[in-house]
Amino acid sequence: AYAGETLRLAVTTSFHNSGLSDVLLPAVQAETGLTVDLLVVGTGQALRLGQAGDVDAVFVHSPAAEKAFVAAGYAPHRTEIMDNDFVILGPRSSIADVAAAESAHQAFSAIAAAGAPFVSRGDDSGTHRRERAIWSATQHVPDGADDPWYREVGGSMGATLNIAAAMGAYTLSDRASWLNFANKADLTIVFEGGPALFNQYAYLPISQDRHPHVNADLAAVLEAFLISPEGQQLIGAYQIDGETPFTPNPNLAAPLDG
Amino acid sequence: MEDTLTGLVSAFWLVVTLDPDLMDITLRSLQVTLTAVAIGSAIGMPLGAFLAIARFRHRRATIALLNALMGLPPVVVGLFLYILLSRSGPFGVFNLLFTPTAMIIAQVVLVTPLIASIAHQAIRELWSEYHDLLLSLNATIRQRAQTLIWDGRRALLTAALAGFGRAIGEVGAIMIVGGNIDHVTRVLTTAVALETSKGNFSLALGLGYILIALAIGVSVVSHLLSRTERSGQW
Amino acid sequence: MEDTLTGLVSAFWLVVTLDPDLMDITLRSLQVTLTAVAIGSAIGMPLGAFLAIARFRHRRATIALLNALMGLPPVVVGLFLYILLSRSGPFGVFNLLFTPTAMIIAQVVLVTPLIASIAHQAIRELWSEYHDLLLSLNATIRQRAQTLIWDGRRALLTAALAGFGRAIGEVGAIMIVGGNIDHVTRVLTTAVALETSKGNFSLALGLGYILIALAIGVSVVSHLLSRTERSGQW
Amino acid sequence: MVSLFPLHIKEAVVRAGGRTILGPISLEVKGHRATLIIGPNGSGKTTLLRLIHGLNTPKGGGLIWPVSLEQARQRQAFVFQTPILLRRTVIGNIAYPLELRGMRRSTAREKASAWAQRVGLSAMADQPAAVLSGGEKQKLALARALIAEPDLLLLDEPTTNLDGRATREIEEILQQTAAQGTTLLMATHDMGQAERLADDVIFLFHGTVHELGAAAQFFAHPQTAEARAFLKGDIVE
Amino acid sequence: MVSLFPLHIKEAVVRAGGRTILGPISLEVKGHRATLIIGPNGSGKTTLLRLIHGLNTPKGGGLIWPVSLEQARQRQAFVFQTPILLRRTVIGNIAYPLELRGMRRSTAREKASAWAQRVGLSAMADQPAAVLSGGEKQKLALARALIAEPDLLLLDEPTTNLDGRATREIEEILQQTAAQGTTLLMATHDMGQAERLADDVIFLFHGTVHELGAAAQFFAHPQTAEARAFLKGDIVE
Ligand SMILES: Nc1ncnc2c1ncn2[C@@H]1O[C@H](COP(=O)(O)OP(=O)(O)OP(=O)(O)O)[C@@H](O)[C@H]1O
Ligand SMILES: Nc1ncnc2c1ncn2[C@@H]1O[C@H](COP(=O)(O)OP(=O)(O)OP(=O)(O)O)[C@@H](O)[C@H]1O
Ligand SMILES: [Mg+2]
Ligand SMILES: [Mg+2]
Repeated sequence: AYAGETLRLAVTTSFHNSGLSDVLLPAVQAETGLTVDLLVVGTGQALRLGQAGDVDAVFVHSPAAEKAFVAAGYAPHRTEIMDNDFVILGPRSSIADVAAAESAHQAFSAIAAAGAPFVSRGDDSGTHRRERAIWSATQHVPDGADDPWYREVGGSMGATLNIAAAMGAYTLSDRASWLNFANKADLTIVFEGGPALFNQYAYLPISQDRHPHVNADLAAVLEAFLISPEGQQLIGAYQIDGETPFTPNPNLAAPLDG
Repeated sequence: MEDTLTGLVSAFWLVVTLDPDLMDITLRSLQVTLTAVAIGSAIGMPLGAFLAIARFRHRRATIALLNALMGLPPVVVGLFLYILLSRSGPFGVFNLLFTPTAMIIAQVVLVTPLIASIAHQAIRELWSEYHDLLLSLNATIRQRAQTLIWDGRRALLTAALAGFGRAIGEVGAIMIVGGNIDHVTRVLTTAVALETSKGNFSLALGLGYILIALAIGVSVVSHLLSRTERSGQW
Repeated sequence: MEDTLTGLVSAFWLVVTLDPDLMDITLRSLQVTLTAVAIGSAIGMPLGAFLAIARFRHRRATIALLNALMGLPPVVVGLFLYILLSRSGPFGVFNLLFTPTAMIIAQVVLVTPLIASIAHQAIRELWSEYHDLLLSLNATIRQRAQTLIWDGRRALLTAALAGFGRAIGEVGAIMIVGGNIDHVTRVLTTAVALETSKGNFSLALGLGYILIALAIGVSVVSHLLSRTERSGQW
Repeated sequence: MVSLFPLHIKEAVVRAGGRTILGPISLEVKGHRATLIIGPNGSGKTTLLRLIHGLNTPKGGGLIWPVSLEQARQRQAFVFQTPILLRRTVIGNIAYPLELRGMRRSTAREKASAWAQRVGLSAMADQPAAVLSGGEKQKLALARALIAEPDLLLLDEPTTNLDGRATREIEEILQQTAAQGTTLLMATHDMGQAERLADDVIFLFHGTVHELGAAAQFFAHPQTAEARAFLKGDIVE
Repeated sequence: MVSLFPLHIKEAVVRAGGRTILGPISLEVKGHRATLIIGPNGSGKTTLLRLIHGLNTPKGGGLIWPVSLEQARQRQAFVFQTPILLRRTVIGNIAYPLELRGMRRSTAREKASAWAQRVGLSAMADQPAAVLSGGEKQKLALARALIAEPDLLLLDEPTTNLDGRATREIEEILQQTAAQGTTLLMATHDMGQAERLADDVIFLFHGTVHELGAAAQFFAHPQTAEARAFLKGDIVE
């Protein structure tokens, strides 16, 4: 139907590194004929691209920033498409005693207590904001200046993982990026689960009132596909070596059951 | 460490199997870079010649500035162009953002000062040799520049190759204005960056090797061309 | 568009308030780059001179290769060094990864071929002028190189500045081997890249302006220095 | 076409390296004559020729041409003391001035071959100029100057590397050129040559005109002690 | 120290630009004498001097020195037809050969000033060599060659730009140098100079030795028609 038409979508590196896009986009193409040009950038940059109207939609995972974005009128609405979870990664030969931890912030406290090296994205991305949120729940919120073990690397998810792998350091990553990451070296998941690590992905079409030239129809087409049963089904079925990192949005699935 | 070898292997296979994606990004790399270098030379060499020939106030300052511009940070150039080309920017209407054209513009900005600086330095030498003669023969500024560029072409080869080298390996600027969109603006360097961030080192290195091979190929060819007509001089 | 101006403002404030973080990364940028350029010149200029003087088999091939190496893609260099320096790599024991030293190494790799190529081209000219005399006086290869580098120092300034330009604006390699770690390996270019990915375009541009100002400063100073002792020649 | 002459030089001074290397000089250069400039090394012969040609700008005083300055520039040619060769073939070098004037390349190269012939360079017409022998380079420089058919030809010791015969032949060419109305202004250290070619003589000494006049007169009875000494090849203090 | 002489040149041939520009040449150069090389432009004088100095490598045949090759190289100096100047001051140029031999800079410069004095360049000792006049450049080149106190001094038309007096003075210096045992091998187009300086003469013609012998003999009774014609400044075919 939309053969030959292209839509520009800005996504975060963590989403792209997960590899899901390599499954979804061909499906979109097959289903609707629509070609999606992906721009893989930091969360902040993705939202800026949206603000400027350089993309037709953004796909990010930073609820607070997204709501502000909608409030500012850059997007008519935000649609929660799916979620996955963050995991705390660390060296196998565990330096800090995180095994005992019951919650993410306990795990972080253990790392801080051990003064074990921790690599932070430090780039204001969804992942980074989440990490800071968890730290704020601990007694001591670290800061690269006074805590030598706390390293703010200011890079993409992939760059951060590469650094953590090379330093044998702890870090926070979304599960999908981790599963899809090839250079795992000595790293492994040292803590997972719990509400604190819930990671919500949302889709925001750019407002046509603000930017008449943006392709709202195509954006709507893509949105429709993402929330459609087959879209949701694809997301839920996506596997990386045996694991299914993403959970479709249950609120969307619900009516289908009823 | 074995990545460095598996990289060679994957490079080898990509090449022998004429992997379509590889061909696509390789050709785009060449097309973007060669265009940028051509434009950069067309601007930079006459500019360098002019700066060697002409005497005007603040000439030395201009040259110092030109040399400084060799240090233009790609990321900043990319960001600046992004703002200009963005839909909400002054040139938004042309819809150039995230196109190869935008990447060419970025590279032209980056290579022109480099080419001009090296050209200026090379031509200054030749000019000190030709100066009295060209003045005596009343050559116009334009004729002087033409003569110096033509007779100094072997030295200018280095300038062009330096420009090519800078452009072919550049990633910071074209990543921002090109967006590294698959099948649209993805080139070898951005692909390498992407694979690196995925931790696929062997593929990243493989693409890197191909990139380097490309650079070597271009350099060797240009040398052979310039050699076929080299004079009895050193 | 207003980012470009607010960028100027933020740059202004960062500078006048002597923002400690800014000072930190600016000094690191200078330290890393100047060290790399110094080493690169110490290797590249004699190498360039040698390639101009010596006659050996495959000499032209060597020069073509050297010129090609100007196109070494920073990302690939960074990745390669990452593999060599990482714990599991051959040089892991030295623990150099994510240190300024690693960044210096990366930049040396990047600037040396550029400096050597430009130096070679400049010195080749001078060599064709001095050739008969130096042979007649039985100057050793070493003495020839010294004489050519010394008498050609003004032309070599361009080579050094080109190297500086390439290094000061480079981000691809140092991002990988340095890791852009706050307070440890963050420099101006990596900071710009970070702010860009954060979407803080005005701050990114502000830092960029400071970077450019830095490059201009260095270029102007070197020109003034070389001018204070310039001969009666052109 | 209005004549370039007489050229008046008024109180011209050339300074370089922090000292006065020529002048103050005042003299009149007449047209259609051969004026020879002689004087010890460093006396300012080259500087005077360059001054007239416009390559050195006077610090004080100046030149007065009967025509516009660029007119004057257009109608001169200069043979430098050390030939300046373009990195081209012999023909490429000789044809260059014509190409600058927009002459079609083929025509220019034809004329150039004719001149190469005339100065005896045909044998090496397509060699790169860089490989010529010393004398051959001087011949090339002369051909390149003559091909432009200037009204004023300035020559700075143009035959120093030529053998006896070549010198004689070039002198003949110069005399023919003069006969066709070209004014010659030539520096030389070869007094024989000066006597053979000169109508007038300018004797430069320490950067100033020490004596000048008709050649016959000058060589027969030099007025100043310095000129006498110089002609005898004696110490000139 | 073993003498450099006699030097034997056997069937030496120099080719360039696809043709033979010198030779085959066979001759013996005797020590402690002044041998003058004369011949028309392009006859091969410069090439022969460069061949002996080792700047041109023979295609066939070669040179036989009584000493090792690098010995021979060490003990020669060359004055080029067009002076090659280092981009340094006059003193810096003259002192350079001594510095290459590891002499202390200050000592080298003292000796250099002495030589600048001797050839009459003291006035411009600290000027960049580039600004010297034509004759001054030749004087500089001579001083730079003589300062190394070579056993064999090769001179390629070294006085062409010198005035009469300077020529005479340089010739005196050369004669003194010869008297101190330095062997001179010099190309010139100035037959008067040749007669004044020569013990032996080599007459080159079309790249081969056409006639050679004792100077007095040669100038009094040249054997070949070409030599006679050349001395008369006649057409040599
Ligand atoms: N740019 C300069 N700076 C300093 N001194 C200079 C410069 N140019 C020329 N001179 C000096 O001016 C004097 C005159 O130079 P000029 O070349 O006119 O002499 P000349 O008469 O041509 O000598 P020659 O017969 O050797 O060619 C020389 O002593 C020279 O050293
Ligand atoms: N590299 C070269 N390639 C081609 N021809 C050359 C080369 N070098 C010299 N020749 C030719 O060889 C011939 C001899 O040159 P050479 O310089 O020895 O002559 P010469 O006797 O010194 O003449 P002059 O008296 O003019 O200095 C000249 O005709 C010159 O054109
Ligand atoms: Mg002169
Ligand atoms: Mg010669």
